[in-house]
Amino acid sequence: MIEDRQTDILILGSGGAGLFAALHVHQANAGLDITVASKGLLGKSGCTRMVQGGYNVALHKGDSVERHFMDTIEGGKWLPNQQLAWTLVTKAIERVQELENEIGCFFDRLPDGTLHGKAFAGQTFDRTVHKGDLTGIEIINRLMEQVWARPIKRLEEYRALALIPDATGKAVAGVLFLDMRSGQFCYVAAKAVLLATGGGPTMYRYHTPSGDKSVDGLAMALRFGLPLRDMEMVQFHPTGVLAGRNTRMTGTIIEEGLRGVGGYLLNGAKERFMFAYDERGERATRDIVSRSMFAEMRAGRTTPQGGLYISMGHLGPENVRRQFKGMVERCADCGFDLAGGLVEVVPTAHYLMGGVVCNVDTSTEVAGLYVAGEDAGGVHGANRLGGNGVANSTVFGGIAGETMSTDIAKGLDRRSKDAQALAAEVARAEMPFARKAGDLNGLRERLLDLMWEDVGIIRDEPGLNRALDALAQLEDELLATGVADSNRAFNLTWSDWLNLRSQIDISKVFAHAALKRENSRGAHFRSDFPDPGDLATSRFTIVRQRDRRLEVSDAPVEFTIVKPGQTLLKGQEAAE
Amino acid sequence: MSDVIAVSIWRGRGEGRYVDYEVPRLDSQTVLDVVTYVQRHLDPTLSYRFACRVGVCGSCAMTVNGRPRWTCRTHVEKVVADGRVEIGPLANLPVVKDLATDMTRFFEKWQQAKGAFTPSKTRHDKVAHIMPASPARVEVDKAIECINCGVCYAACDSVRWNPDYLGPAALNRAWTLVNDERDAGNKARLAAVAAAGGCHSCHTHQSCEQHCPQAINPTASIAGLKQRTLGAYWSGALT
Amino acid sequence: MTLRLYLLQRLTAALMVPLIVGHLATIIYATHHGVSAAEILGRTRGSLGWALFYGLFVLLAAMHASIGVRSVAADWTSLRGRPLTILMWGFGVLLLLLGARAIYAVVAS
Amino acid sequence: MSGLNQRLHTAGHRRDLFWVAAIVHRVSGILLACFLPIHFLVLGLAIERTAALDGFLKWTELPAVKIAEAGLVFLLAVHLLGGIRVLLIENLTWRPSQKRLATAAIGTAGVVALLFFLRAL
Ligand SMILES: Cc1cc2nc3c(=O)[nH]c(=O)nc-3n(C[C@H](O)[C@H](O)[C@H](O)COP(=O)(O)OP(=O)(O)OC[C@H]3O[C@@H](n4cnc5c(N)ncnc54)[C@H](O)[C@@H]3O)c2cc1C
Ligand code: HEM
Ligand code: SF4
Ligand code: F3S
Ligand code: FES
Repeated sequence: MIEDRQTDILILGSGGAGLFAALHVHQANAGLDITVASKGLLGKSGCTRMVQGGYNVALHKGDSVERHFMDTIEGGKWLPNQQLAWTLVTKAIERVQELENEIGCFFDRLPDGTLHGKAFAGQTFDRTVHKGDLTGIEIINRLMEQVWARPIKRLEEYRALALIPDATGKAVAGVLFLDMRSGQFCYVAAKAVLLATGGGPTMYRYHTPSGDKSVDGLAMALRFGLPLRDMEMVQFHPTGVLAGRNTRMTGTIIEEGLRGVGGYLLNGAKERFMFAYDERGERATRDIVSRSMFAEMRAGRTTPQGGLYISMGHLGPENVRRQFKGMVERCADCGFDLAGGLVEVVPTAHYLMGGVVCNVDTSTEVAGLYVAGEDAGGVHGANRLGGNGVANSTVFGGIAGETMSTDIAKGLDRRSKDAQALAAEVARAEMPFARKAGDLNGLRERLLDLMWEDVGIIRDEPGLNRALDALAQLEDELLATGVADSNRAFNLTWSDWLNLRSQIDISKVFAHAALKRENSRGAHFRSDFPDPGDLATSRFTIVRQRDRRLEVSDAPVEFTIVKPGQTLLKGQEAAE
Repeated sequence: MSDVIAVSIWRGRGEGRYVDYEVPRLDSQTVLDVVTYVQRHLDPTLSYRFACRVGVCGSCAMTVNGRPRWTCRTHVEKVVADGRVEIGPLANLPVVKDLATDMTRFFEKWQQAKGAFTPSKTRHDKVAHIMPASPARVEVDKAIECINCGVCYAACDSVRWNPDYLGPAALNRAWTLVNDERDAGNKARLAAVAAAGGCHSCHTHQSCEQHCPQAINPTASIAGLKQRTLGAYWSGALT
Repeated sequence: MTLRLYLLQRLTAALMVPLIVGHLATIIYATHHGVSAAEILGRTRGSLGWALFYGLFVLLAAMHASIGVRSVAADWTSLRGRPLTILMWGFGVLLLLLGARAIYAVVAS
Repeated sequence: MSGLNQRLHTAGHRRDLFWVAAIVHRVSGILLACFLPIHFLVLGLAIERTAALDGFLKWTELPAVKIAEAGLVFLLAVHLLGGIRVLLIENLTWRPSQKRLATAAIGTAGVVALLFFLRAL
């Protein structure tokens, strides 16, 4: 039995992108029926909440959108879609003002009462607006209150399973859900659907995103036939906590500021090693530090748990305790003394630059389907600047809201679903109940390790091929492994199975895209092709699924605003 | 020190019982890890909720040995007593299943306390100048980092005894807005928190501030509201 | 509890502080110095001052305690709405009457 | 409260000093509310009935009455101090020294009451 419902606008995900979209639809047309579905509780799941550093915006005196734009393009190694990036940096200004003036976020100020902008690596201006080092809590709590305050329907702990096409197969008719609390299926028909499930590279041994994210949105899009771009671009953060395999805390971030103020990275022999890789030492950019750490680990100079150390004691434990109170407490919860002792760290998978190919107005090649936030590709290119992530989800979430209501005003209407496709998707989700229960945890552990080793920070052709074989093997095993059908209500083990399925699907896409890119740019490093290649002829990868097969291709980056070697900054500005 | 922990976990909905499990003691193990271990290795149907696993989403709160806590940031060694831990759902909220509660009422009350910002400007205006050292802003900063975990709500006997009471978290949020000079809704907000079930239903048990994992002090925020509403009443702004 | 009841209860509480401290002090002083009950009654009899002192105390206590009883009953019993109000008023009036009678006995008889 | 979990999962907070202080305050208030009317009643009745003062005074010497009266004073002292504590928390700017304040209040109450008990008996 599948419960049938309908709505005008269906939003998948309640992060910055999803909630902003809901608010903007409501503002554009309060008469529309809006539904936000989320795998966790509204606003309490996903990564927008986890933002620590802050939000990039060119609002400060002396800064300019051109400068923000150039930082974004250069950070992205000339791969970003320039129209998307330009929209990001220009709209961010209005968005921050909206967050402050209408939503109620209360960002930190300078003593003169104006917004404080802090320094973030890889940027030529201190433009990151923040609330302490828990900026995400401030942003998402305020958004969530505004959504609760409006007649917006919430489907909490509703897991989207599949986008269901209409009879033509060219438009989306609705979404199949699992009501996790009851274990029942539910189909929601909608005029417009927004995909905002937040990507998230959770298939790596060490990863930062929240546990509810398992690239479901990307997997659904792939299955629907949508093109995914830049999927080889997985950002790693240098300092994830390494507290062993037995704790979910492993992989979560400890702050970059620690290296910024002069923290040391040490290898297993307690020696500093960063200067052997880069003259900036610990203060090099995220990708370089991560890569150097990984190389050091591969060389076997690790701590007992297989990682490295961060050491702050030389800065004075009292100082560290005062300046990084939250981090010191967090480490203490894993049993580490950050202020005076050594904390084991590893690079950790953080963010997906890649995602669904979309237009500046968030529309996709499928009628009725829109995409925003980390699920969307093209904004960041080969690397995301710290502080551009939440800007991306809020800017484009809002735009999606406006686009969807405009399109509905122009006549976008509900389409009737392809019932066969729906039935097939239900069968796909129920599959594990027909199999004998098995060792899901073993499968997950293998996936985490294989992605970490062969599709991680340093890649090469043999490794990627090895990974593809292993992924195919894992998929076969997963499909043969069941879940006991004793109680479907709030069944997290069933959820684990479904998560693994999405993760394996998208892991394959990573590996294919990484094989395709035979050069090294930003987050993607091929030891067999270490050079960045010619910038002027840059191409981006595209992976899509047709007839159950992955098609891998690439396309030239269009330099619509600025070409490699040029800048938008005026003479003096550029010289600074 | 024994190498297993005797774990008792609540199974069921409103009606239910504690079921015993044995979980190996492991390094760096949090209470959430213990619960995860049971689901992964001992009983795949165990239900619980978590998301961020680092103390920012407020999804994972449970009752651990009689006290509400965030479980992802609670090291088991800190709570294990005589080799045992008892893990139940949060109190004062209906149980969805096992360790997961339905937080709807909690958020409805947040709205009832007018816990959403009321704008006085638009996105086309400049961001307000606010002095970071101004007393009102200092008050806001003290109370703003709430993760809406519901721990205080579960610890408060006034909530338990008076289901209409809005509770510490909602009132704490209202207090931050009362001190927000950009907000235009404070007349209605003060009326809302002064109504039956509002701040005057707090009997200063202080369990909220004792248990808040973010070291927020809702007792102080509620006291602030009590003063502010009285002031408004004297001056005739509240009737 | 509503704002007005809260205000009244806290106000009466604050006003009672000096009265009760005075009352307690008298009792402690009396027992400490072996003052007999007869002497005390002798002093209070016919004294308008004492009549006012205890009168005020009884009035404040009646208001304060009746509101208190109401909030405890709201928390710890299943009473809601009107019955609570009746309980509050009933208790207040009872305390007032009995108090008045006691003062009359102590001061006037 | 249908729908709420019937079992009280959370009880640890009832061992906290602050919570105990609040409950002692509440219980002393209720006990006062129970005894004060009786106290008034007895006072009024006693003086009226015995007409002559002597009878009343003899009556107040009874140990049971003495203990009851002492108990009333004890409750009054405890509730007074607890009440002042609440008024301070509610009306002063919050200071972390409250914990000590609470302890001090309850402690003093105990000492005063004890003192009185000893004298009275
Ligand atoms: C620890 C950490 C720190 C970060 N710090 C910064 C920073 O300082 N600055 C910055 O700019 N960026 C930062 N980022 C990145 C930033 O958080 C993300 O880019 C951004 O929040 C993504 O927003 P989103 O709305 O796309 O997705 P999310 O906020 O992740 O939300 C995704 C939503 O989709 C839901 N969902 C997932 N799958 C399904 C499904 N199958 N069905 C229904 N719902 C589903 C989730 O439950 C969730 O509600 C950080 C990320 C992490 C993890
Ligand atoms: C100086 C004297 C007194 C002071 C300062 C005082 C103070 C207070 C305060 C502040 C409260 C509110 C507690 C709360 O809601 O958190 C209270 C409650 C109460 N008081 Fe008093 N009080 C005093 C005397 C009395 C007397 C004489 C009585 C009884 C006759 C009394 C009976 C009560 C009752 C029944 C409550 C309700 C308890 C509760 O709500 O928890 N009080 N008192
Ligand atoms: S005030 Fe503290 S305990 Fe209460 S919901 Fe907020 S963070 Fe949780
Ligand atoms: S525990 Fe409850 S009674 Fe008041 S001080 Fe906190 S809200
Ligand atoms: S899982 Fe997010 S607070 Fe514990």
